[in-house]
Amino acid sequence: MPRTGVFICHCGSNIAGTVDIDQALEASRNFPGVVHADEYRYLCSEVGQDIIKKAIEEYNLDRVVVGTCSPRMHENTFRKAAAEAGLNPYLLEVANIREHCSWVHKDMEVGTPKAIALLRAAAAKAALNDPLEAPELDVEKRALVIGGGIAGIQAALDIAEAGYIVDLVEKDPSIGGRMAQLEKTFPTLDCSACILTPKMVEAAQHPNINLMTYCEIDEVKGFVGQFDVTIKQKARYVDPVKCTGCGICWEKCPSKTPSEFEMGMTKRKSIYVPFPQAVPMIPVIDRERCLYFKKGRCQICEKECPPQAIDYEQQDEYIERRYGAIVVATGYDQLDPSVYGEYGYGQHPDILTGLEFERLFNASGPTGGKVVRLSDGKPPKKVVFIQCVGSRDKARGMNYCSKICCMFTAKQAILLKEKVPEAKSYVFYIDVRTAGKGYEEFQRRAAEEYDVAYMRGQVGKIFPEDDYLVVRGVDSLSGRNIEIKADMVVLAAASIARHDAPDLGRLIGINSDSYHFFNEAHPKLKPVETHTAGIFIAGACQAPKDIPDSVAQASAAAVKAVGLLSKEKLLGEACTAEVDHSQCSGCLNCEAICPYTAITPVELEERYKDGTLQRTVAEVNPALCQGCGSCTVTCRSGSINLKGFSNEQILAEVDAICLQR
Amino acid sequence: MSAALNDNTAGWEPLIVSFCCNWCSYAGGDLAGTSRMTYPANVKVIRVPCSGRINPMFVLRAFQRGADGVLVAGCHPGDCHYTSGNYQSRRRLSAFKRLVEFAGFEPERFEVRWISSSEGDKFAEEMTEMTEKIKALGPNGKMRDARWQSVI
Amino acid sequence: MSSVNVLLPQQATILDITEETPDIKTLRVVGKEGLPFDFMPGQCAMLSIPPVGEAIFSITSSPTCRECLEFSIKDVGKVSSALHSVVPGQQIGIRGPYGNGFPVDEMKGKDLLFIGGGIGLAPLRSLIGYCFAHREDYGKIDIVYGARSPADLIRKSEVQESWAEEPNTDVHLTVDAEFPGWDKNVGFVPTYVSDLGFKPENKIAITCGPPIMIKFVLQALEKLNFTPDQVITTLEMRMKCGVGKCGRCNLGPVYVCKDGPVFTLEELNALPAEY
Amino acid sequence: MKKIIAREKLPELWKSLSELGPLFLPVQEGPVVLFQPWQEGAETNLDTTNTAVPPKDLFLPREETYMQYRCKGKELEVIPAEEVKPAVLFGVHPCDLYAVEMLDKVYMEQDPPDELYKKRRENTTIVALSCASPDPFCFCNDFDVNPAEAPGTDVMAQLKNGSVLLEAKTDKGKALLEQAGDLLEDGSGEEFARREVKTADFNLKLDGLPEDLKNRFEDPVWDELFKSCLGCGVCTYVCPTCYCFDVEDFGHEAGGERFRCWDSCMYGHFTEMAGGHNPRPGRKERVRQRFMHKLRYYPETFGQIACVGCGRCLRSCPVNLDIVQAIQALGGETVEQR
Amino acid sequence: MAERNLDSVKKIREAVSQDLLGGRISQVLGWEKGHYWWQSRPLFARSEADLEKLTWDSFCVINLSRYLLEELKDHEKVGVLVKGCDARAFNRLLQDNMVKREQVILYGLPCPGMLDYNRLCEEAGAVPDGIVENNGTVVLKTDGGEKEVQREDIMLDKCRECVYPDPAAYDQMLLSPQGEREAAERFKPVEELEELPADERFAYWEKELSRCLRCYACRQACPFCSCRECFVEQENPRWQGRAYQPSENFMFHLVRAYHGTGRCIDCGECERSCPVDIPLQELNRKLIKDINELYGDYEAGLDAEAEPPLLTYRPDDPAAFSEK
Repeated sequence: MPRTGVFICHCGSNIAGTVDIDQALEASRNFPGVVHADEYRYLCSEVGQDIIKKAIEEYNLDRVVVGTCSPRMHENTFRKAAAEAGLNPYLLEVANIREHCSWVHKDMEVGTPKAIALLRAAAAKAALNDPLEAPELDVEKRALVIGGGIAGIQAALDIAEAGYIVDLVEKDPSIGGRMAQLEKTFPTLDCSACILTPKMVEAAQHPNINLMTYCEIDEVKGFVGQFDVTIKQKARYVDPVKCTGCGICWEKCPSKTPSEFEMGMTKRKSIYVPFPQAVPMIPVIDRERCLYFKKGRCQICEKECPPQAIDYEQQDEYIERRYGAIVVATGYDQLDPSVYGEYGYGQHPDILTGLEFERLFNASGPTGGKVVRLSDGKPPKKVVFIQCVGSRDKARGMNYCSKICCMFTAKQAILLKEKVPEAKSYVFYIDVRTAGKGYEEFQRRAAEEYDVAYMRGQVGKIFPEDDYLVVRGVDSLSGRNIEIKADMVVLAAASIARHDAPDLGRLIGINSDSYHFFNEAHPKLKPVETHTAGIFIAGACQAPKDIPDSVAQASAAAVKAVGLLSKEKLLGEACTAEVDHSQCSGCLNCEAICPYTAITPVELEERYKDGTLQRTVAEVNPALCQGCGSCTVTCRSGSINLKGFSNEQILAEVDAICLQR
Repeated sequence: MSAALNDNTAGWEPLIVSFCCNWCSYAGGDLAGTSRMTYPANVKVIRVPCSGRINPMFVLRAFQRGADGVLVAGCHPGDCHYTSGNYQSRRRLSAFKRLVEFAGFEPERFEVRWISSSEGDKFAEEMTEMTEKIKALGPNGKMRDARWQSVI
Repeated sequence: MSSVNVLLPQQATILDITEETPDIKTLRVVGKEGLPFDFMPGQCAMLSIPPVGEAIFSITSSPTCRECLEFSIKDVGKVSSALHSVVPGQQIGIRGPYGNGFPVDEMKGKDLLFIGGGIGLAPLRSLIGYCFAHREDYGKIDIVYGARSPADLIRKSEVQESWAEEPNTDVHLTVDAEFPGWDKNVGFVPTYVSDLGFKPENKIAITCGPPIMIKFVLQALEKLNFTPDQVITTLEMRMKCGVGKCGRCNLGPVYVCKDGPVFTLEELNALPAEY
Repeated sequence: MKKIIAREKLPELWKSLSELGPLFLPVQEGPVVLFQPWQEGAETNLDTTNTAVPPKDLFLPREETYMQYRCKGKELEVIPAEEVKPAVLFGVHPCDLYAVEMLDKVYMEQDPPDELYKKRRENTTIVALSCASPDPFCFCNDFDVNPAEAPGTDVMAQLKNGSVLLEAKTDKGKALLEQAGDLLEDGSGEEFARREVKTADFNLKLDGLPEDLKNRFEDPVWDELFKSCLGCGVCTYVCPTCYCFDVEDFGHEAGGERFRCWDSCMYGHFTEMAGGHNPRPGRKERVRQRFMHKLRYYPETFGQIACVGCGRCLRSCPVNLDIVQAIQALGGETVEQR
Repeated sequence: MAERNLDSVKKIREAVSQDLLGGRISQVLGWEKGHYWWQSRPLFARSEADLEKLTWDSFCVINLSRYLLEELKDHEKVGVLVKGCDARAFNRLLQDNMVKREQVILYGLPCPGMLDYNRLCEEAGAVPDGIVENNGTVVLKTDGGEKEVQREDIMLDKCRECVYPDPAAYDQMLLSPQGEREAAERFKPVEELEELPADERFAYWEKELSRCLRCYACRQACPFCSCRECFVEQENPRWQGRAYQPSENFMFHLVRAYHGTGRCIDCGECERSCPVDIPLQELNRKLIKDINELYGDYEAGLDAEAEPPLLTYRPDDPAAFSEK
């Protein structure tokens, strides 16, 4: 029988107001194994912790139950206290009589018996607690940043600056991400390339950063401190060592295909760099398009390449590396607005998305920086901007606000006015949201100084008529129907999660919200951590974000990663699964369902009759096991059990709870 | 005590055992508390790391010991802290739920819900709804082992 | 016979508890009024601790001790583990006595050689106490007792002090391996028995201990020319009723709970070796 | 005292008898016939040969709570179970009663007697029913069981054309018939038909088998016989002469109860000790134990083989490994020639 | 006597004796006759003399694959005669790593369906002296004469409802395949029970399970029950009490059935083995039916490579509860 001490916290009146502490104490004294029970006003205070520590010594306690707030709040506090008194911290159990009891029930008649039931269950469980040791894990002093946009670049630079090696993995041929596609940035109207390019170059040249472009994550195994990652280096067919980035190859290449970077509005070659400032300035051959790969002839690039860097024989390579921490900064996609039939996107060349319109301003863009209609090359006189295309649309799109559209629309309206002074902008909006330093001022300038007409309302239909686009909508303030004959329409399409985010999330073991944006561990207090220790998130892969927010979050993630890498050892999960080899039949169903590949078969030699017999059983690697316990349910004989949440313990809790009605 | 079983009206209060995963539903319960939402005290929560940890035998044990209803709560599909625990429990518990219904349990007696850590309101609602439903059904005698409370 | 259900335990109270070794405790138990029942050395009793259940244990105190019953219990199973957690004053259930006990009358006038290992001393101790109380009935007494380590020897002070001081008595202690501070014999019990070279004349050997020890002790005694009728041992089996009905503890037609647990080697040799 | 009653009036008789206590008789339960307490409208079946499970659980119940206890602090209060109530067992065939006599030897004659069993035995009035025709699994002829006569019964009964003839053999039996009062007509003029019931003829030579088995514990027969055994306990549970039981507690910190229930020597856990050692670790040892118990150990103690030829193990063993096969394998057909 | 199909038996003996006597295998698991013509027993044949006893008729119902759990410990390589269900049982054991494929030679026996002794007696009105099997019909011989009945009508329920009479795994097919049988209405009893109100369904099971003796024949005969220690016997934790309370009956039977989710090969050995005829298949089939409905058709044991449904998932799986 254990020697259990029960300690009940008043939490001021938070608990004591709804739970009769004396009654709960009295009841606790009668639980099996309880040899001491005490209470205190604030158990989590130093004095409160001392009460526990002293009692452990005085009463020779080997189990402690605290009736306090949620274990998610102070379990660690009390475990530490217990440890300081020489008790294994896992011999302490928390009964959550605040969040799950006193705060959700109004009076003592209800709260007290429930608190007693929860204490009884905790005492029953504690009686079966075993001392546990969290395994000590090594930390690989190397970080992986996935995504080479501004967030990824920033995170990589910060980690590198702190003195750790970073692999920055980008799936495109160049880093830069969405920001590289932008002309100017709000609210200061700096040239995007001007501020991004130096960062890209810095990243490329930083001795601690290993740039891995045209690479994809193939597999992630392991756990915090020791993630074993397989990275697929897609074949470039260009030797990066020999290549000088002279550009002759893509000049000479005869085959063309729509440019992804230019949103398909212009063409690129089959051997290409995505944009002129690309880092690294090393082209790739698009195998799907390349005439040589398709038809076996051409090879012009090979013939023309002065340093003979073309290598058609190159293969995809798989690089296996171990990392201590991972930062995920994979960015976002823009919604394809063609799902909204009323906007006619895709039906007419002058109906563009925000990102497409952005490219028209860029000197290297499809129009060489001239803002003209793609249909006839004439500058637009009337441009209608439509906000919230897909965002804040409960019925058909995303519930959320894409956050950046109000601002980039204002920016584009201003830029338009500067390029085409006679142009007039109309903005259909639901609400204009301009939270951010200088944002409100910027938007007002657009409305007031740049003559942008903001109209609260929605557009019901857009259709071409003669050589303009008829935009029909409703002004929801006046209720008037509006019809504008526009030269161009710009749709502020929602920012959405990357199409491959769910796959990536599963691959690296982090979870997502219902829109497939990666989840932070806590919306307020752990905004860059994920539920998987050692993996952090930054930028728009978590939620739509503007550049300053992305950069800030990237630095935050970097600090978290650096904090982790700076540790000599990490403490792993103590509540891991373990196999009773004598009972395990070796069916290995547990292996099949383990999400961490923590279970492997091992061979066992067993006495059988006069000799021995080889037998296969399952074995858990406690460093890999994260303690979910799913294996325990798949094991019909209960041969695999979860420490800290064992079958015995959970059944004891059920029994205890049901003993008292 | 066992008289309560036969007495549907006078003072009978259902006992509902809820198994909640640590990362989502239990945290949702914490949020319900922090937000001072109220729900009936009939529900008593047992914390487990993941809904994938819920062995159907735990549920049956609760019924044996006198629970009138059992509610398993876990992270929403796709949100599992352990990636796949709730996907696995969805399969297991779906099969199991149908089995206990086939054995004659009313469907309301055993439920599974997905409650995220930010859904304190949903936590309180589900607990209230479950309690109301069980109250309407009355005490559960199926599989209850009268011996558990015969000697107290 | 009384018309009371034989399976019904009577109430008993724990007087005190001695921690013998890390996994053995000795409980002193009294019935409602004094001893719950009379018994002979070698007999057993069913102890129950609710709601865990009951299990059978040999009585380690001598019947000449009228104060209480003593049980030396090794923590190996559910019931023994629960019994390890009782506190003084706690009530448990007891029923018995069960089994045949040692043939104390037939042993009269003989020299006695006790050979015990670990917890196996428990039943021997009852007999040893009895023999000392009837010292004139028995000849020379040799006690060979061993365990894995000094820390695993039970009733250490009693064995080393009171027993060793009894007239015409020699105590021979041994442990399996060298330990700091241990100045007695080092070696396994069977080897020690051979080394001590006991003569079988007018001697009865009584042995109890782990099965593997017994096996080799029997071989050693055979080599020392002890005949099977000169060797007595006690058996342990899983038992539920204690009265020869539940069907578990039989060796052929013989029930260990009722007809045993004490057998001469001669008797055992005639039975199927299912123990 | 002989009485007779028309079969169609039997439900009335049963209603009357059930006033004495629970009345157990063969009831059709879906596809099987079992001894069950009679209730109004029960589908009784007196024409069956043997029930799927013998009526031994009237005396040695499948589960019998014999004490409760309360715990408060350090105190323990033991509360013995209530007194056993009288019961009536109607329609038991002779072989099953022969088997009850064998249980009696263990539970009542052998010291100490088992009071629980004894009380149930004393409080039960037995109406035995002679067999009309055997089913193919019956082989009681091999055991000198007379299917028309039942030892120790309180009332002997026989099915006649459309009626049942009953004769009280003991005072208890008389009292039972008196309870029925006018429902029963005088049957003093009726005679029990003398029946020669011929069961399956395995021609088992059992004389000397127990003696022969004394030195055959290590016989190679055991190395083969057990192989098909699945290790289930069907044979022991349907056997009227098997009587092993387990004792288990059910309860919690505040109290609980202790009961005994059927157990089977065919289970690995049956003899496993707390430390894990098991004297009968495998199916071979367990199969040997069961058949040795029937054919050697029981006879050695009580003078007769513990089998009555009821045929239940022949019918119920999922793999058709039964006592006849065991006896044959051990040479029970040809003991003399061995 | 049941007239044996002498040609088939001869063929089988020839095939296995070649391997046995040639030393490829050291034992063959087959069937021999029991005491009665309507019974057979497992045969562990290791010699020519043993093979003489080998039989193949309409009463070779016992599933032999389960014996491999023990026999493979003693033999390097064993031959097994497998009907449709035995082969599925083998695959099931293979999936659980209970047997090694290379240790076994499977001799496939397409199964015509085994006959039911009780039905024979019912149809004949007495215990027949013997039968003669014709194509699709069986002649029952009794003292009173002969009666010809449809074979289908006197088959065991489990065989009548069998969909896969041909072995799904074999090294050597010894007889010509039966071909897939028409999908019998094996889920009909389940559906009928599903229609009942919950309380009636409970009453039904309470009554059926009340007969349970806890003899565990269902478990011991089952090819998916291969745990070294069943939850039923475990002392710590004590999942299952030994009392014959309704509560404990449900615990055992619901968990037994649940443990077969996606693993039960629907061989019906549990129900056949039950000495008190509890309709255990209805529980098993409920799970088979539901798994098929929820997660796609899956027949355990047909394909040892197929992923068992409870060992996998799809993110868009449906649930049997409302996922609001």
